[in-house]
Amino acid sequence: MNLGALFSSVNMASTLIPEWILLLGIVAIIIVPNLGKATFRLPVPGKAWRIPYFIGGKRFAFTSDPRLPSAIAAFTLFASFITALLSQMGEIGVTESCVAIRDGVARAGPEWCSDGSMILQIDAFSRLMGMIFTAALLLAVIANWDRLPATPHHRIALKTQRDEVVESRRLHRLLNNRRQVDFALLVLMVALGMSTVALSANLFMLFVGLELASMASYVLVSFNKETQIGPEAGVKYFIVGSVASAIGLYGISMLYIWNGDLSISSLRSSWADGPNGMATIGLGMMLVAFGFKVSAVPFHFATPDAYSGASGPVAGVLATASKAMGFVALMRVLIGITLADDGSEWTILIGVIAAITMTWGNLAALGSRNPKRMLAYSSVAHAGYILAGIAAIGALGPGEGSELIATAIIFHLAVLVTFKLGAFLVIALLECEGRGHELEHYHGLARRDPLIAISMMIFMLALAGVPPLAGFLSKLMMVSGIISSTVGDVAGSSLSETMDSLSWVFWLAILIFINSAISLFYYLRICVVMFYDETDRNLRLSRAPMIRIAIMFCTMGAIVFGFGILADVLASAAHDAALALFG
Amino acid sequence: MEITEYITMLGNPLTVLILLPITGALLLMLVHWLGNDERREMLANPIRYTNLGIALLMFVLATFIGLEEKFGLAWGEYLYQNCEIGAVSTGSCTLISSIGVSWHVGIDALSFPMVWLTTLLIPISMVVEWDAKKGAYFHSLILMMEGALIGVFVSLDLFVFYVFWELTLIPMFFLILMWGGEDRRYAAQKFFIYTFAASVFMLAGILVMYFNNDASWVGNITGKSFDFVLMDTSTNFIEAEGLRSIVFLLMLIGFATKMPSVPVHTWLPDAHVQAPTAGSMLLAGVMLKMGAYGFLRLGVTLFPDQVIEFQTLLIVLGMVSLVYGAVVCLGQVNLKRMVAYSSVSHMGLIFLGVATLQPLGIAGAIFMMFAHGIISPLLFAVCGSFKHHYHTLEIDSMRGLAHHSPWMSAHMMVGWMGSLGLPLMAGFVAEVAILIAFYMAFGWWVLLPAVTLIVTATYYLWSMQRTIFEGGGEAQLPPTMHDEEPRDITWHENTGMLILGVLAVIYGIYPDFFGMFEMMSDWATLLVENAIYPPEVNP
Amino acid sequence: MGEHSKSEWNLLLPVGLMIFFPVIRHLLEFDAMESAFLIVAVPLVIFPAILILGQLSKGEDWWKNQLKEGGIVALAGLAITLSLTVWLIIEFYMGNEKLSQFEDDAGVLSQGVIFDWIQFEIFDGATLLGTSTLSFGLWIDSVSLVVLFVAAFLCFLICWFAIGYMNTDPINEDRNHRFFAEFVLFSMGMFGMVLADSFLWLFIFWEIMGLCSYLLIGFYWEKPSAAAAAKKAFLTTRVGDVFLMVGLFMLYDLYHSLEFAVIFGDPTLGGAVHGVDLQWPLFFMFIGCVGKSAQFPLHVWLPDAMEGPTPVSALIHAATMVNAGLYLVARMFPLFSEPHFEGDLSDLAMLIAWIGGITACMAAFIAFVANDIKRVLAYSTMSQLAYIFTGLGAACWFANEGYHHLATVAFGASLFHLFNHAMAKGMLFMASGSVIHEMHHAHDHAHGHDDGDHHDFDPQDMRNMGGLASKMPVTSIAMMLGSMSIIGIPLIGGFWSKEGIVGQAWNVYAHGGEMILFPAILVLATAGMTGFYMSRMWFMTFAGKPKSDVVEHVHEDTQWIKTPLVVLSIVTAFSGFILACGNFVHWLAEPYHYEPFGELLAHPIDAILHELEHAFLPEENLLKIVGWTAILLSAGLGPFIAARMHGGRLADGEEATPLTNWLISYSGSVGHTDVGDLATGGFATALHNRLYIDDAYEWVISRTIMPLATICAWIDKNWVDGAIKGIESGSQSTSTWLRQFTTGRASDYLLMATVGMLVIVGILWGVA
Amino acid sequence: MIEPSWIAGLGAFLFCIGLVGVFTRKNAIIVLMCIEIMLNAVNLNFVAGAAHWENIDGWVYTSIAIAIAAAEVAVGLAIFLALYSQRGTISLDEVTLLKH
Repeated sequence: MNLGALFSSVNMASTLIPEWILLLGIVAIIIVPNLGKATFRLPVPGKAWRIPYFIGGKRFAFTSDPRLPSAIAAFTLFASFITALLSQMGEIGVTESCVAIRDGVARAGPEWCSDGSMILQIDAFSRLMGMIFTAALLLAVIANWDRLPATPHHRIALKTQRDEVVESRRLHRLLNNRRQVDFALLVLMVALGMSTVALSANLFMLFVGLELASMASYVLVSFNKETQIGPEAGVKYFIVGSVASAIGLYGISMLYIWNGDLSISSLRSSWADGPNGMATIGLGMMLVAFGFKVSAVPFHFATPDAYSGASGPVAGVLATASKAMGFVALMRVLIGITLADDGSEWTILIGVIAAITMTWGNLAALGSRNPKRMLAYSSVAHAGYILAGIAAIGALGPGEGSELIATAIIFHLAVLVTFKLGAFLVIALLECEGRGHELEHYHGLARRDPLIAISMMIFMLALAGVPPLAGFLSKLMMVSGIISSTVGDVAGSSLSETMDSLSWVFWLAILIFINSAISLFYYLRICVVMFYDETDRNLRLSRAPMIRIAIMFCTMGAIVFGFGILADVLASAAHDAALALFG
Repeated sequence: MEITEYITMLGNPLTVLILLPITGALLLMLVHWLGNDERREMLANPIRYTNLGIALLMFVLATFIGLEEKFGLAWGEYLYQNCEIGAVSTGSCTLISSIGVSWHVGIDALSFPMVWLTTLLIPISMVVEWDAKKGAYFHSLILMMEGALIGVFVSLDLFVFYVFWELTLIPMFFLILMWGGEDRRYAAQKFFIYTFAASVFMLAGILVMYFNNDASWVGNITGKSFDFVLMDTSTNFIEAEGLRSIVFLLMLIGFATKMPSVPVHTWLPDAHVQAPTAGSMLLAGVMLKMGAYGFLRLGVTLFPDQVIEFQTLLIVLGMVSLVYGAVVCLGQVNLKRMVAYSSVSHMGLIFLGVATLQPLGIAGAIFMMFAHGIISPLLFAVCGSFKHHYHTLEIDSMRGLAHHSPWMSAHMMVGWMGSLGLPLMAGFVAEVAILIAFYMAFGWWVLLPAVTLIVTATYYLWSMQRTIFEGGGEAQLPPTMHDEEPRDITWHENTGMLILGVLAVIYGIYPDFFGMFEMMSDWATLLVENAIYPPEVNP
Repeated sequence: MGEHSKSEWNLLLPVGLMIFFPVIRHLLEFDAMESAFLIVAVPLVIFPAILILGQLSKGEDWWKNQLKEGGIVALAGLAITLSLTVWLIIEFYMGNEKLSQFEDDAGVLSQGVIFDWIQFEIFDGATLLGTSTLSFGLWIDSVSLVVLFVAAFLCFLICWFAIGYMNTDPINEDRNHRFFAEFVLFSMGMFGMVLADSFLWLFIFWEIMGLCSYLLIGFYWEKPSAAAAAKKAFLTTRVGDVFLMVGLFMLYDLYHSLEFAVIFGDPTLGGAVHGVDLQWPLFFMFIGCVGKSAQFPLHVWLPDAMEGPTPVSALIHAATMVNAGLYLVARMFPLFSEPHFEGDLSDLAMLIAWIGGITACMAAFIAFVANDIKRVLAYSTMSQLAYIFTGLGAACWFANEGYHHLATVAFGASLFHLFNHAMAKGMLFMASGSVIHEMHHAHDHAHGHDDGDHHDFDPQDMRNMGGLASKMPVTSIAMMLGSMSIIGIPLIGGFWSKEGIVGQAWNVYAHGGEMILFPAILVLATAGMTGFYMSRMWFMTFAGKPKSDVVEHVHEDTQWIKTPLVVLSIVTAFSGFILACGNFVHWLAEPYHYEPFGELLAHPIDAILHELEHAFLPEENLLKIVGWTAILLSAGLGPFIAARMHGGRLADGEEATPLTNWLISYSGSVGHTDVGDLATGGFATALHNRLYIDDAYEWVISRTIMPLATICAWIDKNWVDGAIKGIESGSQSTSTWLRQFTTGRASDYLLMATVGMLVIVGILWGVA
Repeated sequence: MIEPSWIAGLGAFLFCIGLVGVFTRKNAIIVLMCIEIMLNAVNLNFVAGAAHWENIDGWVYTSIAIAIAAAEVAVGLAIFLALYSQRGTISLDEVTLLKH
């Protein structure tokens, strides 16, 4: 395979520029922190001629700086984000292009988009999703800037002097930038994997990206290996995740047996001719894999465990970027391949899963005393809302209504980064003092730090879908899409007739509303304890300026994307992406 | 989208009425928060006065609007609109144009009384609870609420309407949560969740309306618009009769809960009992009116056929609220709870008034909103002063408080009498108008609301007898006083209550004061002529 | 008080000056009708003025001693209204040229719109019927003038009295301004009600009076009994008022207006309205009248209302407000007399008469055993008002059956009785107030404490009195004259009107209204009973030996109290006769047919003889028999039995004035009957308990609405709100249950996922 | 030549073995091995598909899938090691600190 072709012209090179930047970042992060005063002594006897070759040796001050890896990662992600944005706006590179492999040579250019050998597809959808992923990861990296978050909350009892020494060494190791490098590296890999998922036009390619991102995230979840729960969370997430992946891959292999070609366009045309049983089973198995990623019931069980074991920012990434990735995959399969004009086979199935998922998530969150688990369950519930949208798309078939719903889904995934990740970042801030996993730790937060408390409240209200915040607009678009799919052709002159003629999807919309109301209960509880309850802990919160900056970004986002001109911009972008998704 | 367009948007007086208090409140809170403890101490009073100043400025502005315009508008005409009907989602109206949301404001004879009432009650409630702890935040939150409330009343875009509708919850939630009574935590959550849950049904209705409101020329994603005026003027808005019914019912859930109507009223007593005085005043004075306003603006204006179709439902809702609310009042032992249920009872009359489909009944319903908006804050201010000075609201724990608190008792008397529908006070005008129309429409059924007036009088007089009267030569102080010296209300409270009492009387004697009843009556006539019996049907 | 009471005359100077108010108005080229609205407006302005000034300058000398805590202000205001009223009467009577612009051919002065209250459009379905305005205007005819004069005159006098009565009692100190303010507000309500030109505004002012009644009964709010009585009064009248309101709605529905001009102008509305349509509206309105005028079965509030200060009882609960019900029935009269409705409303008329008869008799019975001097008067008020209702019922019946002339007579007699009764009863109450006031002071004086604390002694109980005639000559004379007027002693006050009422009631029977027989018998019997209980009251109070030592210390000297008594005594004694001779009765019903006093001034002797003949020797035999029976019962039998039971000579050395001495001597000379057995009998006990009507009401209320309220409150808390709470707790337990599935074991998660996979594949397989 | 369907059938059989294994076995390593079995079933499917369609894609997919499986084992074992160092066990029944 000759990658050189990709660089044959400026345009060609710029096609994948955000991804190249990620790749470069990965390389840089492997190399740069290892730079030191390594020298090679020339074997000249008597002479101490040393030729520095920099890799290794006593590291320079800046290369051993704990902040360096995060800086590199952040810069990489930011550059990737900006280039994606610029190319999307048409400022650099191309807005639409494809990469195909033909005759063992990778080729790029818009003209390949209709070619069967296309494997990557650059369009508004993949660009926007890429931006969402990089934005979420960027915020996570910023929050991890100069520390690994979360002094473990299951502290080891310090019984003896020796224990203390051991502990301090551990802490020292934590602050050593080796761990930071690992973290930053994994984050960039996640980014690359996710971008691949968004770009891929081939199911296997998609799966490879998914696995890349997943495996990096398994490690990220168990990153707090000094704690009791970190590895536990990692193990559970890993095992369930890999089984789900294996099932999904098996499904893909069945599709391959059925079709002989895994490119999405080919699969779509075959599916339109009518799938056989094997293809259907393959689809079902893929739904399992992606269902796990988006934490749909009944594949969600590991989700709360993983979130509560992982550090705040990582959990935030899982709840936003990783989930978005799952939905990208899901939409590629369900919308890109199997969407039928008049009601797809999976509509009822997804509708039922959606209903169960949102209700289960909300009800489970209701009684949860651990905010992280609560947010995890709420994340399950949000998955249910989006699945309901997908179900409505399935009922509608391609068309304006579906485009609107897809717009809403993309918009939702985008703004989720602001408030869901923001909420996890607030948790991360509390984790700096070893707390955050109990509701009691939030008591009196408003007194300790009003700004953070208000931010948290905004995140909570946005999650609940209270106007004028971003969460409201996304939910509104979702529901309005669903409603539009049902009321368009409603007839009947009396109430009962109309009720009969209403599509069942309409009740999904009502169920979303009811669930929003239920969810308000536990979101509001966080607000209440922050503002109402007293705490005996009157210390100020940790300073952690970078986390605060990230939180402020999220807060701003939750507000400006809810009401006003930026919401308009984002909605238009999401609409473009949705149009691209539908081709 | 040019910046200049935003500036013109700011130039609209209604936009100013919305944005001024919200930004003002946020800035003041920020200023207070930024300072250190010493500065905060120093700033407390200036911030308080600034809040009041802004509120008074708002009142002046609203009053000017009232003086300037006579509201003799044609049907579907609004004053101070910032964009033309065809131009929604463009120009100065742009907000989230890609989904057809526009910043479209306008005021007419239905919304002006509510706006004026809001601007009137806000400074009064501030003054009544002038000494609130952490006043910088307290008064700022009230001011913020003012913006949201006015936003509800003047926005002609349903998305924006809904946004403001929910936005009012947040300051009120904090007012209850931070400044409320012992059980405020439960009450605040219940208030928020209950009303939010109900209003999402309204939102569902709004969305169905949205998808039937074609604005394809705007060229946004959906080709639809949230613009109310467009809906109102389109000839065939939602053709399917059954769908109209569904929308109407969905919205009714939201509005009935807000009003509130039995059986979805139970958030109100809890919220009221726990809310701080100013909070209850605004809750009863304006927030309940949002439900009635929304019902008239969206429910009746857009779905007049459904009002006829569900006339029975409306009457049942109204009647049950009225009668049952009054009877429940009689069984209350907590003064504020009783007053809260009396609001339920009075709000029931609004449904009855609207169900008559007579201009008189509808005008009566609107005037009821207005009159209740003046009288019920007075009631809650009185309850608040009980709580403030005697630390209890248990009716049976005290007697003869008039001995120590003559002013409070006088205000109680005025408020109670006004609320039980004494002639020459504002409530009577509304009651008479509604009941006359009700008799004209439904005949003998009027006996039920009429007899309820006796029950109303009973619980009011009985509660007065047991609190401020009796007790022999010495007042029997509640045990919550411990050994505290009983005293009369402060001059702040007195001022606020006095204004409300005087207004209640003025509007009772002369309902046309400031053109109020006239404009309501005109609006109601236009509604009947143009919406309920549109000209094609009307020979 | 005593010594400087003389010097207080100078305080009346501003009051006297107010008499010139009409003169000034006249000089300013206004006429009486144009000034009439001031009768309402002046008190409306004075009310808040007194209230605010009083609250602000409580306890200051100029306020307390110069303005009598607002009493002088109130009196001055009432002087204006009285003088305006008199001016109005004079102009109305003289037929002033300038008034003609307000006059219509029915002899009514009306000033249609003073201000628009509310204005709206009426639709019938989609059809616009037109604009309707509920406006306030003035309407003056003979009926309103009489009631207006009664009200203005008594308001003025009783306010005068109140300055003496209220301001000398330390218990009232620093709150008299409240009394006077509410008093003035009441007068506003009364004047407004009388002058209003529509049923709506009549009702509005009617309710204002109700409010003032409530406020003034509860003037001593710290007394539980007063607070309860105030509430009872308001609520009981409210019951009537609500029905009145419904009646008005019905009326409005018929006429699309509530203005007298519209309704009386053409009661058939061009044939659109039939008599049967009016039955229910008028019936409901009559329920309001029953409540306001304390008739059975809504009479229970009036005796309790005596908890208020005596001037209040005098003015509101005897002389003026309770007449509102009568006034409203009188206002309905044109509807009864509309020829097109002939026969349709006679049942209602009969009902009015029945209610009157029943109440008259029942109240009289209860008055037999009352010992509280004010309660006796209260029951007497009920009874006398009931007379008027009977008379109005008869008048309405006549009118509706087409006996126009008889209707006129009955109507006039009823209103005449209203006038007489108001004058007499106002005075009686003031006299009783005088007694109570002096008893109270004497008690304080005798027992050496003046803190107003007298729970061990009831100054209103007649069983503590006796032999007061010598101590209080003016009061005793006034009370005697008043009682005579109420009883109907020939030639004095009420005789003229009562005779007419009883006679016309029987006349109805003679003209085919058999149903009237029962009330007719009752009112006839009540005439005798009135004679008994009024005499009993007088004898128990003034005759016989003193029944407590307090009487020794009683003396009568406050000028503020004595003057109104004297004035009213004269009025009571002579006005009846003069007005009767002046053909007042006919003028009241048809002012444009009769010129009052014309005959009397032209041929005084003939007029008087004619009237005497008419009263004592009517041509019809039935009237003759009834008339003489009534005279014998009321003037003979009743007082005789009372004198035997309660009369007696004064203690030795005490000498009453000649005017009363004959009566005391008479009572001492008729012997004595001991009625101890009777007084402890079952019927007496029932009477003491007011025939258990109050108890029955209370029982019913405590068994129905109160439990219902408790149950509803319980349901609201536990079911309606409980459902919400149930949802919440249900969600919480569901949450706990659901979260148990997250066992923490990866194997379980995988099992679930596998099951999920199988289900998904199964469903997809099934669908595809 | 073996029929592709036989290969696919073997793959399905293996997959089922692996699937049952993951939720019946408690030792994390054995679970990991079961996952490997499932992935091998996938490989067999790809091979079968490649044989059936006679194109090269399946072979490519197979080799990449093998790489993925290897990476998975590496990651998995690393996580298991971390777990073992903290808790001294890799039995899935005993790692249940996080639940509900």
